[in-house]
Amino acid sequence: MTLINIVEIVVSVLLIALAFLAINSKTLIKSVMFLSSLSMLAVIGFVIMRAPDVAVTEAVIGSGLVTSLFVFTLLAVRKAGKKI
Amino acid sequence: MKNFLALLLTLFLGYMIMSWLATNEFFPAMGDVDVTTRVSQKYIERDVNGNSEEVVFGEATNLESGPANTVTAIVADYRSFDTLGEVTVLFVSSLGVALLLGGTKQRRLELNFHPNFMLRVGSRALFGIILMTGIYISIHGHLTPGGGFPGGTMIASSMLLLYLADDEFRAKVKGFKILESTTGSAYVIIGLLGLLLGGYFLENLLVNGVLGDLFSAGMIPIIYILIGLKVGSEISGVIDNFLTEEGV
Amino acid sequence: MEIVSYVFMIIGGLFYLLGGLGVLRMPDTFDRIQSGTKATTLGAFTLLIGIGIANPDWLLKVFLIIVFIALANPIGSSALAKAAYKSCELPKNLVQDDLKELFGGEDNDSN
Amino acid sequence: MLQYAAIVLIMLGLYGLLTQRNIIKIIISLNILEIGVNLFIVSVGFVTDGIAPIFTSVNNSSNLLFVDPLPQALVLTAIVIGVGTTALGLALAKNIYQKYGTFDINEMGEE
Repeated sequence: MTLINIVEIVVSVLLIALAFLAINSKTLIKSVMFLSSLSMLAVIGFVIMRAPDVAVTEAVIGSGLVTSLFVFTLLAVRKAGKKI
Repeated sequence: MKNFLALLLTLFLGYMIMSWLATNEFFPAMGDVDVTTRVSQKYIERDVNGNSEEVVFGEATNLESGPANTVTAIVADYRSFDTLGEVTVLFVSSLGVALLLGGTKQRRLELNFHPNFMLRVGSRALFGIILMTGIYISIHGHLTPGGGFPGGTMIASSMLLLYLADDEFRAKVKGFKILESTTGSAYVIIGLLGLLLGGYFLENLLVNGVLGDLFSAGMIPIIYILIGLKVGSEISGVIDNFLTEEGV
Repeated sequence: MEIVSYVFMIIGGLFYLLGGLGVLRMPDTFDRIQSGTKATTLGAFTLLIGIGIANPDWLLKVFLIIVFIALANPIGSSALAKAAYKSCELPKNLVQDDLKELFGGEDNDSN
Repeated sequence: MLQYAAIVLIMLGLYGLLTQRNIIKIIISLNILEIGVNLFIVSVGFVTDGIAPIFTSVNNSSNLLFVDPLPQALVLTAIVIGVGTTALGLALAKNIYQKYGTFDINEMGEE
Protein backbone atom coordinates (compact mmCIF):
# COMPACT_ATOMS: atom_id res chain seq x y z
CA MET A 1 0.00 0.00 0.00
CA THR A 2 2.06 2.88 -1.24
CA LEU A 3 1.13 6.54 -1.27
CA ILE A 4 0.11 6.46 -4.92
CA ASN A 5 -2.40 3.68 -4.21
CA ILE A 6 -4.04 5.73 -1.48
CA VAL A 7 -4.26 8.75 -3.81
CA GLU A 8 -5.77 6.51 -6.48
CA ILE A 9 -8.46 5.17 -4.14
CA VAL A 10 -9.35 8.66 -2.87
CA VAL A 11 -9.59 10.00 -6.43
CA SER A 12 -11.78 7.07 -7.50
CA VAL A 13 -14.23 7.50 -4.62
CA LEU A 14 -14.44 11.26 -5.19
CA LEU A 15 -14.99 10.75 -8.93
CA ILE A 16 -17.96 8.48 -8.31
CA ALA A 17 -19.43 10.75 -5.64
CA LEU A 18 -19.12 13.86 -7.83
CA ALA A 19 -20.68 12.09 -10.83
CA PHE A 20 -23.63 11.03 -8.66
CA LEU A 21 -24.04 14.58 -7.36
CA ALA A 22 -23.77 16.06 -10.87
CA ILE A 23 -26.62 13.89 -12.10
CA ASN A 24 -28.86 14.23 -9.06
CA SER A 25 -28.58 17.91 -8.02
CA LYS A 26 -31.71 20.00 -7.85
CA THR A 27 -30.50 23.14 -9.65
CA LEU A 28 -28.73 23.16 -12.99
CA ILE A 29 -25.93 25.53 -12.01
CA LYS A 30 -24.89 23.17 -9.20
CA SER A 31 -24.77 20.29 -11.69
CA VAL A 32 -22.51 22.30 -13.96
CA MET A 33 -20.15 23.13 -11.09
CA PHE A 34 -19.98 19.47 -10.03
CA LEU A 35 -19.18 18.52 -13.63
CA SER A 36 -16.34 21.05 -13.63
CA SER A 37 -14.81 19.64 -10.45
CA LEU A 38 -15.29 16.12 -11.83
CA SER A 39 -13.14 16.89 -14.84
CA MET A 40 -10.55 18.56 -12.57
CA LEU A 41 -10.32 15.28 -10.63
CA ALA A 42 -10.08 13.33 -13.87
CA VAL A 43 -6.95 15.42 -14.55
CA ILE A 44 -5.37 13.91 -11.41
CA GLY A 45 -6.35 10.47 -12.69
CA PHE A 46 -4.61 11.15 -16.01
CA VAL A 47 -1.49 12.36 -14.22
CA ILE A 48 -1.42 9.18 -12.12
CA MET A 49 -1.58 7.15 -15.33
CA ARG A 50 1.38 9.08 -16.83
CA ALA A 51 -0.51 10.93 -19.56
CA PRO A 52 0.57 14.58 -19.27
CA ASP A 53 -0.64 15.55 -22.75
CA VAL A 54 -4.15 14.38 -22.02
CA ALA A 55 -4.02 15.99 -18.57
CA VAL A 56 -3.16 19.43 -19.99
CA THR A 57 -5.88 19.17 -22.62
CA GLU A 58 -8.52 18.03 -20.17
CA ALA A 59 -7.60 20.77 -17.69
CA VAL A 60 -7.93 23.52 -20.27
CA ILE A 61 -10.94 22.21 -22.16
CA GLY A 62 -12.94 20.07 -19.75
CA SER A 63 -12.98 22.28 -16.74
CA GLY A 64 -12.50 25.68 -18.36
CA LEU A 65 -14.20 25.94 -21.70
CA VAL A 66 -17.09 23.49 -21.36
CA THR A 67 -18.11 25.01 -18.01
CA SER A 68 -18.15 28.50 -19.46
CA LEU A 69 -20.29 27.34 -22.39
CA PHE A 70 -22.82 25.78 -20.00
CA VAL A 71 -22.89 28.92 -17.86
CA PHE A 72 -23.41 31.18 -20.88
CA THR A 73 -26.35 29.05 -22.01
CA LEU A 74 -27.94 29.23 -18.57
CA LEU A 75 -27.34 33.02 -18.41
CA ALA A 76 -28.94 33.67 -21.78
CA VAL A 77 -31.92 31.52 -20.89
CA ARG A 78 -32.45 33.01 -17.45
CA LYS A 79 -32.64 36.48 -18.95
CA ALA A 80 -35.59 35.36 -21.03
CA GLY A 81 -37.82 35.41 -17.98
CA LYS A 82 -39.12 32.16 -16.49
CA LYS A 83 -37.42 30.16 -13.82
CA ILE A 84 -35.66 27.07 -15.09
CA MET B 1 -41.04 1.87 -13.47
CA LYS B 2 -39.00 3.38 -16.28
CA ASN B 3 -36.29 4.42 -13.83
CA PHE B 4 -36.20 0.94 -12.36
CA LEU B 5 -35.77 -0.63 -15.80
CA ALA B 6 -32.95 1.79 -16.60
CA LEU B 7 -31.26 1.00 -13.29
CA LEU B 8 -31.56 -2.73 -13.98
CA LEU B 9 -30.12 -2.34 -17.46
CA THR B 10 -27.13 -0.28 -16.35
CA LEU B 11 -26.42 -2.59 -13.41
CA PHE B 12 -26.51 -5.60 -15.74
CA LEU B 13 -24.13 -3.95 -18.22
CA GLY B 14 -21.79 -2.85 -15.46
CA TYR B 15 -21.76 -6.33 -13.93
CA MET B 16 -20.87 -7.89 -17.28
CA ILE B 17 -18.03 -5.42 -17.98
CA MET B 18 -16.66 -5.72 -14.46
CA SER B 19 -16.68 -9.51 -14.55
CA TRP B 20 -14.78 -9.39 -17.85
CA LEU B 21 -12.31 -7.04 -16.24
CA ALA B 22 -11.91 -9.19 -13.15
CA THR B 23 -11.10 -12.34 -15.14
CA ASN B 24 -8.83 -10.44 -17.60
CA GLU B 25 -10.57 -12.01 -20.55
CA PHE B 26 -10.24 -9.17 -23.07
CA PHE B 27 -7.70 -6.86 -21.48
CA PRO B 28 -4.58 -7.60 -19.48
CA ALA B 29 -4.77 -6.40 -15.89
CA MET B 30 -4.13 -2.71 -15.37
CA GLY B 31 -0.37 -2.15 -15.28
CA ASP B 32 0.60 -5.52 -16.73
CA VAL B 33 0.63 -4.38 -20.35
CA ASP B 34 3.61 -5.51 -22.42
CA VAL B 35 4.36 -2.53 -24.65
CA THR B 36 7.10 -4.35 -26.57
CA THR B 37 4.55 -6.58 -28.28
CA ARG B 38 2.39 -3.65 -29.39
CA VAL B 39 2.72 -1.36 -32.39
CA SER B 40 3.60 1.51 -30.04
CA GLN B 41 7.09 0.12 -29.53
CA LYS B 42 7.78 0.91 -33.19
CA TYR B 43 6.74 4.50 -32.56
CA ILE B 44 9.11 4.74 -29.61
CA GLU B 45 12.10 3.28 -31.51
CA ARG B 46 11.93 5.50 -34.56
CA ASP B 47 15.29 4.60 -36.03
CA VAL B 48 15.24 4.92 -39.77
CA ASN B 49 17.44 1.94 -40.54
CA GLY B 50 15.37 -0.41 -38.46
CA ASN B 51 18.31 -2.05 -36.73
CA SER B 52 16.90 -1.23 -33.27
CA GLU B 53 19.65 1.08 -32.17
CA GLU B 54 19.12 3.05 -29.01
CA VAL B 55 17.57 6.49 -29.49
CA VAL B 56 19.37 9.01 -27.26
CA PHE B 57 18.12 12.48 -26.41
CA GLY B 58 20.28 15.27 -27.82
CA GLU B 59 22.32 12.99 -30.08
CA ALA B 60 20.06 10.92 -32.31
CA THR B 61 19.79 12.15 -35.88
CA ASN B 62 18.39 10.63 -39.06
CA LEU B 63 15.17 9.61 -37.38
CA GLU B 64 11.99 8.56 -39.14
CA SER B 65 9.94 11.18 -37.31
CA GLY B 66 11.75 13.56 -35.05
CA PRO B 67 9.73 14.87 -32.05
CA ALA B 68 10.78 14.13 -28.49
CA ASN B 69 7.15 13.78 -27.45
CA THR B 70 5.92 10.44 -28.77
CA VAL B 71 2.26 11.41 -28.53
CA THR B 72 2.95 14.31 -30.89
CA ALA B 73 4.63 11.90 -33.29
CA ILE B 74 1.44 9.87 -33.43
CA VAL B 75 -1.00 12.79 -33.56
CA ALA B 76 0.79 14.96 -36.10
CA ASP B 77 2.78 12.49 -38.18
CA TYR B 78 1.76 8.82 -38.14
CA ARG B 79 -1.97 9.48 -37.75
CA SER B 80 -2.08 13.00 -39.14
CA PHE B 81 -4.87 12.05 -41.50
CA ASP B 82 -6.99 11.24 -38.43
CA THR B 83 -6.24 14.67 -37.04
CA LEU B 84 -7.28 16.31 -40.31
CA GLY B 85 -10.65 14.57 -40.04
CA GLU B 86 -10.98 15.59 -36.43
CA VAL B 87 -10.29 19.25 -37.22
CA THR B 88 -12.99 18.94 -39.89
CA VAL B 89 -15.44 17.69 -37.24
CA LEU B 90 -14.64 20.72 -35.11
CA PHE B 91 -15.14 23.00 -38.11
CA VAL B 92 -18.54 21.47 -38.89
CA SER B 93 -19.68 21.81 -35.28
CA SER B 94 -18.62 25.48 -35.12
CA LEU B 95 -20.47 26.04 -38.40
CA GLY B 96 -23.55 24.43 -36.86
CA VAL B 97 -23.33 26.66 -33.80
CA ALA B 98 -23.04 29.73 -36.03
CA LEU B 99 -26.07 28.64 -38.05
CA LEU B 100 -28.19 27.90 -34.97
CA LEU B 101 -27.32 30.97 -32.91
CA GLY B 102 -26.49 33.62 -35.47
CA GLY B 103 -29.21 35.94 -36.66
CA THR B 104 -29.22 38.95 -38.88
CA LYS B 105 -29.29 41.66 -36.22
CA GLN B 106 -26.97 40.81 -33.39
CA ARG B 107 -25.86 42.53 -30.25
CA ARG B 108 -23.73 41.62 -27.29
CA LEU B 109 -25.37 39.69 -24.47
CA GLU B 110 -26.08 42.13 -21.60
CA LEU B 111 -24.24 40.73 -18.60
CA ASN B 112 -25.00 43.59 -16.15
CA PHE B 113 -21.52 43.30 -14.72
CA HIS B 114 -20.03 46.86 -14.74
CA PRO B 115 -16.29 46.10 -14.59
CA ASN B 116 -14.29 48.60 -12.58
CA PHE B 117 -10.90 50.12 -13.35
CA MET B 118 -8.78 47.44 -11.72
CA LEU B 119 -10.60 44.63 -13.49
CA ARG B 120 -10.28 46.25 -16.89
CA VAL B 121 -6.57 47.08 -16.65
CA GLY B 122 -5.55 43.87 -14.92
CA SER B 123 -7.43 41.74 -17.42
CA ARG B 124 -5.55 43.35 -20.28
CA ALA B 125 -2.23 42.42 -18.63
CA LEU B 126 -3.49 38.88 -18.00
CA PHE B 127 -4.72 38.66 -21.60
CA GLY B 128 -1.15 39.08 -22.83
CA ILE B 129 0.23 36.47 -20.44
CA ILE B 130 -2.42 33.86 -21.31
CA LEU B 131 -2.06 34.49 -25.05
CA MET B 132 1.72 34.09 -24.84
CA THR B 133 1.35 30.88 -22.83
CA GLY B 134 -0.97 29.48 -25.50
CA ILE B 135 1.46 30.34 -28.28
CA TYR B 136 4.39 28.91 -26.30
CA ILE B 137 2.55 25.64 -25.76
CA SER B 138 1.62 25.43 -29.45
CA ILE B 139 5.19 26.04 -30.61
CA HIS B 140 6.79 23.63 -28.14
CA GLY B 141 4.29 20.85 -28.87
CA HIS B 142 6.97 18.49 -30.15
CA LEU B 143 9.16 18.83 -27.04
CA THR B 144 6.88 19.21 -24.02
CA PRO B 145 3.37 18.07 -23.07
CA GLY B 146 0.67 20.10 -24.72
CA GLY B 147 0.53 21.03 -28.36
CA GLY B 148 -1.90 22.55 -30.76
CA PHE B 149 -5.16 21.62 -29.09
CA PRO B 150 -4.59 22.96 -25.56
CA GLY B 151 -2.59 25.90 -26.94
CA GLY B 152 -5.42 26.91 -29.25
CA THR B 153 -7.91 26.59 -26.44
CA MET B 154 -5.75 28.85 -24.25
CA ILE B 155 -5.77 31.48 -27.03
CA ALA B 156 -9.56 31.22 -27.08
CA SER B 157 -9.71 31.55 -23.28
CA SER B 158 -7.80 34.83 -23.45
CA MET B 159 -10.47 36.10 -25.86
CA LEU B 160 -13.09 34.92 -23.36
CA LEU B 161 -11.38 36.87 -20.58
CA LEU B 162 -11.50 40.08 -22.64
CA TYR B 163 -15.17 39.46 -23.37
CA LEU B 164 -15.98 39.17 -19.69
CA ALA B 165 -13.83 42.05 -18.49
CA ASP B 166 -14.56 44.71 -21.09
CA ASP B 167 -18.04 46.02 -21.78
CA GLU B 168 -17.21 47.38 -25.20
CA PHE B 169 -15.13 44.52 -26.56
CA ARG B 170 -16.55 42.66 -29.50
CA ALA B 171 -14.43 40.15 -31.40
CA LYS B 172 -13.84 40.58 -35.09
CA VAL B 173 -15.72 37.48 -36.21
CA LYS B 174 -14.81 38.01 -39.83
CA GLY B 175 -11.12 38.00 -38.93
CA PHE B 176 -11.59 34.71 -37.11
CA LYS B 177 -13.29 33.17 -40.12
CA ILE B 178 -10.47 34.28 -42.44
CA LEU B 179 -7.76 32.96 -40.08
CA GLU B 180 -9.59 29.68 -39.66
CA SER B 181 -10.06 29.03 -43.35
CA THR B 182 -6.48 30.08 -44.16
CA THR B 183 -4.93 27.72 -41.62
CA GLY B 184 -7.27 24.89 -42.57
CA SER B 185 -6.40 25.16 -46.23
CA ALA B 186 -2.69 25.48 -45.39
CA TYR B 187 -2.93 22.12 -43.60
CA VAL B 188 -4.46 20.47 -46.68
CA ILE B 189 -1.94 22.18 -48.98
CA ILE B 190 0.98 20.84 -46.92
CA GLY B 191 -0.54 17.38 -47.20
CA LEU B 192 -0.98 17.70 -50.95
CA LEU B 193 2.63 18.94 -51.24
CA GLY B 194 3.75 15.72 -49.59
CA LEU B 195 1.64 13.75 -52.06
CA LEU B 196 3.18 15.65 -54.97
CA LEU B 197 6.84 15.62 -53.97
CA GLY B 198 7.14 12.54 -51.79
CA GLY B 199 4.62 9.90 -52.61
CA TYR B 200 1.93 9.89 -49.93
CA PHE B 201 -0.35 12.40 -48.28
CA LEU B 202 1.20 14.51 -45.48
CA GLU B 203 4.71 13.15 -45.93
CA ASN B 204 7.39 14.67 -43.72
CA LEU B 205 9.49 16.57 -46.28
CA LEU B 206 11.92 18.60 -44.20
CA VAL B 207 15.10 17.51 -42.41
CA ASN B 208 14.50 16.03 -38.98
CA GLY B 209 17.51 17.43 -37.15
CA VAL B 210 18.69 16.39 -33.70
CA LEU B 211 16.18 14.89 -31.29
CA GLY B 212 15.30 17.52 -28.71
CA ASP B 213 16.15 20.74 -30.56
CA LEU B 214 13.55 23.45 -31.06
CA PHE B 215 14.15 23.39 -34.83
CA SER B 216 13.72 19.69 -35.35
CA ALA B 217 11.08 17.16 -36.32
CA GLY B 218 10.57 18.50 -39.82
CA MET B 219 6.99 19.51 -40.60
CA ILE B 220 5.50 18.60 -37.23
CA PRO B 221 5.91 22.01 -35.49
CA ILE B 222 4.48 23.78 -38.55
CA ILE B 223 1.46 21.47 -38.61
CA TYR B 224 0.92 21.83 -34.86
CA ILE B 225 1.10 25.64 -35.01
CA LEU B 226 -1.47 25.59 -37.83
CA ILE B 227 -3.72 23.30 -35.76
CA GLY B 228 -3.35 25.62 -32.77
CA LEU B 229 -4.35 28.71 -34.75
CA LYS B 230 -7.28 26.88 -36.33
CA VAL B 231 -8.62 25.51 -33.04
CA GLY B 232 -8.15 28.88 -31.35
CA SER B 233 -10.02 30.84 -34.00
CA GLU B 234 -12.81 28.26 -34.19
CA ILE B 235 -13.43 28.18 -30.45
CA SER B 236 -13.25 31.99 -30.27
CA GLY B 237 -15.98 32.07 -32.92
CA VAL B 238 -18.07 29.62 -30.88
CA ILE B 239 -17.67 31.78 -27.75
CA ASP B 240 -18.65 34.87 -29.72
CA ASN B 241 -21.77 33.10 -30.96
CA PHE B 242 -22.73 32.06 -27.45
CA LEU B 243 -22.34 35.61 -26.14
CA THR B 244 -24.54 37.32 -28.70
CA GLU B 245 -28.29 37.42 -28.94
CA GLU B 246 -30.74 38.64 -31.48
CA GLY B 247 -31.92 42.20 -31.13
CA VAL B 248 -31.11 45.69 -32.20
CA MET C 1 20.43 25.81 0.97
CA GLU C 2 18.15 22.81 1.03
CA ILE C 3 17.03 23.55 4.57
CA VAL C 4 16.18 27.16 3.64
CA SER C 5 14.01 25.95 0.77
CA TYR C 6 12.23 23.43 3.00
CA VAL C 7 11.55 26.13 5.58
CA PHE C 8 10.02 28.34 2.88
CA MET C 9 7.85 25.46 1.65
CA ILE C 10 6.62 24.66 5.17
CA ILE C 11 5.74 28.32 5.76
CA GLY C 12 3.78 28.32 2.50
CA GLY C 13 1.91 25.19 3.52
CA LEU C 14 1.04 26.77 6.86
CA PHE C 15 -0.41 29.79 5.10
CA TYR C 16 -2.52 27.50 2.93
CA LEU C 17 -3.74 25.75 6.08
CA LEU C 18 -4.68 29.11 7.63
CA GLY C 19 -6.57 30.06 4.46
CA GLY C 20 -8.55 26.83 4.53
CA LEU C 21 -9.30 27.30 8.23
CA GLY C 22 -10.51 30.83 7.54
CA VAL C 23 -12.87 29.62 4.82
CA LEU C 24 -14.31 27.12 7.28
CA ARG C 25 -14.63 29.47 10.26
CA MET C 26 -15.60 32.87 8.84
CA PRO C 27 -19.26 33.87 9.14
CA ASP C 28 -20.24 35.33 5.74
CA THR C 29 -19.15 35.40 2.11
CA PHE C 30 -17.02 38.52 2.11
CA ASP C 31 -14.93 37.46 5.10
CA ARG C 32 -14.42 34.08 3.48
CA ILE C 33 -13.24 35.69 0.24
CA GLN C 34 -10.69 37.82 2.04
CA SER C 35 -9.27 34.94 4.07
CA GLY C 36 -9.24 32.61 1.09
CA THR C 37 -7.42 35.12 -1.11
CA LYS C 38 -4.89 36.90 1.06
CA ALA C 39 -3.58 33.86 2.90
CA THR C 40 -3.34 31.69 -0.19
CA THR C 41 -1.62 34.42 -2.23
CA LEU C 42 1.13 34.74 0.39
CA GLY C 43 1.28 30.95 0.76
CA ALA C 44 1.70 30.45 -2.98
CA PHE C 45 4.49 33.06 -3.09
CA THR C 46 6.44 31.43 -0.26
CA LEU C 47 5.95 27.92 -1.63
CA LEU C 48 7.12 28.95 -5.09
CA ILE C 49 10.15 30.80 -3.73
CA GLY C 50 11.06 27.65 -1.80
CA ILE C 51 10.81 25.59 -4.99
CA GLY C 52 12.94 28.17 -6.83
CA ILE C 53 15.66 27.98 -4.18
CA ALA C 54 15.67 24.19 -4.28
CA ASN C 55 16.02 24.13 -8.10
CA PRO C 56 17.89 27.24 -9.29
CA ASP C 57 17.20 26.31 -12.94
CA TRP C 58 13.51 27.00 -12.49
CA LEU C 59 13.94 30.45 -10.91
CA LEU C 60 12.76 32.36 -14.00
CA LYS C 61 9.67 30.21 -14.46
CA VAL C 62 8.85 30.54 -10.77
CA PHE C 63 9.13 34.31 -11.06
CA LEU C 64 6.72 34.29 -14.02
CA ILE C 65 4.23 32.17 -12.07
CA ILE C 66 4.46 34.62 -9.15
CA VAL C 67 3.69 37.55 -11.48
CA PHE C 68 0.70 35.64 -12.88
CA ILE C 69 -0.68 34.82 -9.44
CA ALA C 70 -0.13 38.40 -8.23
CA LEU C 71 -2.24 39.64 -11.14
CA ALA C 72 -4.87 36.92 -11.29
CA ASN C 73 -5.76 36.34 -7.65
CA PRO C 74 -6.95 39.88 -6.72
CA ILE C 75 -8.85 40.24 -9.98
CA GLY C 76 -10.66 36.95 -9.51
CA SER C 77 -11.53 37.68 -5.90
CA SER C 78 -12.87 41.15 -6.75
CA ALA C 79 -15.09 39.64 -9.46
CA LEU C 80 -16.28 37.04 -6.95
CA ALA C 81 -17.05 39.74 -4.38
CA LYS C 82 -19.10 41.68 -6.90
CA ALA C 83 -21.08 38.58 -7.84
CA ALA C 84 -21.66 37.91 -4.14
CA TYR C 85 -22.86 41.51 -3.67
CA LYS C 86 -25.47 40.96 -6.34
CA SER C 87 -26.70 37.55 -5.29
CA CYS C 88 -26.17 37.07 -1.53
CA GLU C 89 -27.69 39.11 1.27
CA LEU C 90 -25.39 41.70 2.79
CA PRO C 91 -24.04 41.45 6.33
CA LYS C 92 -26.06 43.36 8.93
CA ASN C 93 -23.30 45.53 10.42
CA LEU C 94 -22.23 47.04 7.11
CA VAL C 95 -20.61 50.47 7.52
CA GLN C 96 -20.27 51.75 3.97
CA ASP C 97 -21.88 50.64 0.70
CA ASP C 98 -20.30 52.18 -2.40
CA LEU C 99 -21.89 49.87 -4.94
CA LYS C 100 -25.44 50.90 -4.06
CA GLU C 101 -25.75 53.71 -6.59
CA LEU C 102 -24.21 51.60 -9.36
CA PHE C 103 -26.81 48.85 -9.05
CA GLY C 104 -29.69 51.15 -8.15
CA GLY C 105 -30.09 49.84 -4.61
CA GLU C 106 -32.74 47.27 -5.44
CA ASP C 107 -32.18 43.54 -5.54
CA ASN C 108 -31.10 42.42 -8.97
CA ASP C 109 -31.81 38.94 -10.21
CA SER C 110 -29.12 36.54 -9.17
CA ASN C 111 -26.94 36.13 -12.16
CA MET D 1 -8.95 0.82 -9.03
CA LEU D 2 -9.18 3.71 -11.46
CA GLN D 3 -10.36 1.28 -14.12
CA TYR D 4 -13.38 0.28 -12.02
CA ALA D 5 -14.09 3.94 -11.23
CA ALA D 6 -14.14 4.62 -14.98
CA ILE D 7 -16.64 1.79 -15.49
CA VAL D 8 -18.85 3.19 -12.74
CA LEU D 9 -18.67 6.62 -14.39
CA ILE D 10 -19.82 5.07 -17.68
CA MET D 11 -22.73 3.38 -15.88
CA LEU D 12 -23.75 6.59 -14.14
CA GLY D 13 -23.66 8.50 -17.41
CA LEU D 14 -25.78 5.86 -19.13
CA TYR D 15 -28.30 5.89 -16.28
CA GLY D 16 -28.51 9.68 -16.50
CA LEU D 17 -29.02 9.55 -20.25
CA LEU D 18 -31.89 7.08 -19.81
CA THR D 19 -33.73 8.71 -16.94
CA GLN D 20 -33.20 12.47 -17.01
CA ARG D 21 -35.81 14.69 -18.63
CA ASN D 22 -33.97 18.00 -18.63
CA ILE D 23 -31.93 18.67 -21.77
CA ILE D 24 -29.03 20.30 -19.92
CA LYS D 25 -28.90 17.30 -17.56
CA ILE D 26 -28.77 14.98 -20.58
CA ILE D 27 -25.78 16.87 -21.99
CA ILE D 28 -24.11 16.73 -18.56
CA SER D 29 -24.66 12.95 -18.46
CA LEU D 30 -23.09 12.67 -21.89
CA ASN D 31 -20.04 14.57 -20.62
CA ILE D 32 -19.72 12.25 -17.61
CA LEU D 33 -19.88 9.21 -19.90
CA GLU D 34 -17.20 10.75 -22.08
CA ILE D 35 -14.86 11.34 -19.12
CA GLY D 36 -15.34 7.73 -18.04
CA VAL D 37 -14.56 6.38 -21.49
CA ASN D 38 -11.44 8.56 -21.73
CA LEU D 39 -10.17 7.37 -18.35
CA PHE D 40 -10.76 3.75 -19.36
CA ILE D 41 -8.96 4.06 -22.71
CA VAL D 42 -5.93 5.70 -21.10
CA SER D 43 -5.86 3.02 -18.39
CA VAL D 44 -5.58 0.29 -21.07
CA GLY D 45 -2.11 1.59 -21.96
CA PHE D 46 -0.82 2.08 -18.43
CA VAL D 47 2.29 0.19 -17.29
CA THR D 48 3.24 -0.12 -13.65
CA ASP D 49 6.39 1.92 -12.89
CA GLY D 50 6.38 3.24 -16.46
CA ILE D 51 7.25 6.83 -17.31
CA ALA D 52 5.49 9.34 -19.54
CA PRO D 53 6.32 8.77 -23.24
CA ILE D 54 8.44 11.90 -23.66
CA PHE D 55 12.20 12.04 -24.21
CA THR D 56 13.76 14.65 -21.94
CA SER D 57 17.25 15.28 -20.69
CA VAL D 58 16.42 13.07 -17.68
CA ASN D 59 14.78 10.10 -19.45
CA ASN D 60 17.03 10.21 -22.44
CA SER D 61 17.09 6.80 -24.03
CA SER D 62 14.60 4.43 -25.61
CA ASN D 63 15.65 1.56 -23.36
CA LEU D 64 13.51 2.87 -20.52
CA LEU D 65 10.03 1.60 -19.79
CA PHE D 66 7.51 3.95 -21.40
CA VAL D 67 3.74 3.71 -21.11
CA ASP D 68 1.78 3.10 -24.31
CA PRO D 69 1.45 6.39 -26.24
CA LEU D 70 -1.22 5.29 -28.72
CA PRO D 71 -4.30 5.43 -26.41
CA GLN D 72 -3.19 8.85 -25.21
CA ALA D 73 -3.12 10.18 -28.77
CA LEU D 74 -6.62 8.79 -29.40
CA VAL D 75 -8.00 10.35 -26.21
CA LEU D 76 -6.38 13.70 -27.07
CA THR D 77 -8.49 13.96 -30.20
CA ALA D 78 -11.59 12.55 -28.48
CA ILE D 79 -11.59 15.34 -25.89
CA VAL D 80 -11.56 18.05 -28.57
CA ILE D 81 -14.38 16.36 -30.48
CA GLY D 82 -16.31 16.28 -27.19
CA VAL D 83 -16.14 20.07 -27.00
CA GLY D 84 -17.59 20.33 -30.51
CA THR D 85 -20.53 18.06 -29.74
CA THR D 86 -21.20 19.77 -26.42
CA ALA D 87 -21.25 23.22 -28.04
CA LEU D 88 -23.62 22.01 -30.75
CA GLY D 89 -25.91 20.40 -28.17
CA LEU D 90 -26.01 23.55 -26.07
CA ALA D 91 -26.84 25.67 -29.11
CA LEU D 92 -29.72 23.30 -29.90
CA ALA D 93 -30.90 23.49 -26.29
CA LYS D 94 -30.90 27.30 -26.41
CA ASN D 95 -33.00 27.27 -29.57
CA ILE D 96 -35.41 24.73 -28.05
CA TYR D 97 -35.86 26.97 -25.03
CA GLN D 98 -36.64 29.94 -27.23
CA LYS D 99 -39.30 27.96 -29.07
CA TYR D 100 -40.98 26.03 -26.24
CA GLY D 101 -40.06 28.01 -23.13
CA THR D 102 -38.85 24.97 -21.20
CA PHE D 103 -35.99 22.51 -20.99
CA ASP D 104 -38.21 19.57 -20.01
CA ILE D 105 -38.73 17.13 -22.84
CA ASN D 106 -42.05 15.90 -21.43
CA GLU D 107 -43.68 19.34 -21.48
CA MET D 108 -42.73 20.18 -25.04
CA GLY D 109 -45.53 18.54 -26.96
CA GLU D 110 -48.32 19.97 -24.85
CA GLU D 111 -48.35 23.53 -26.17
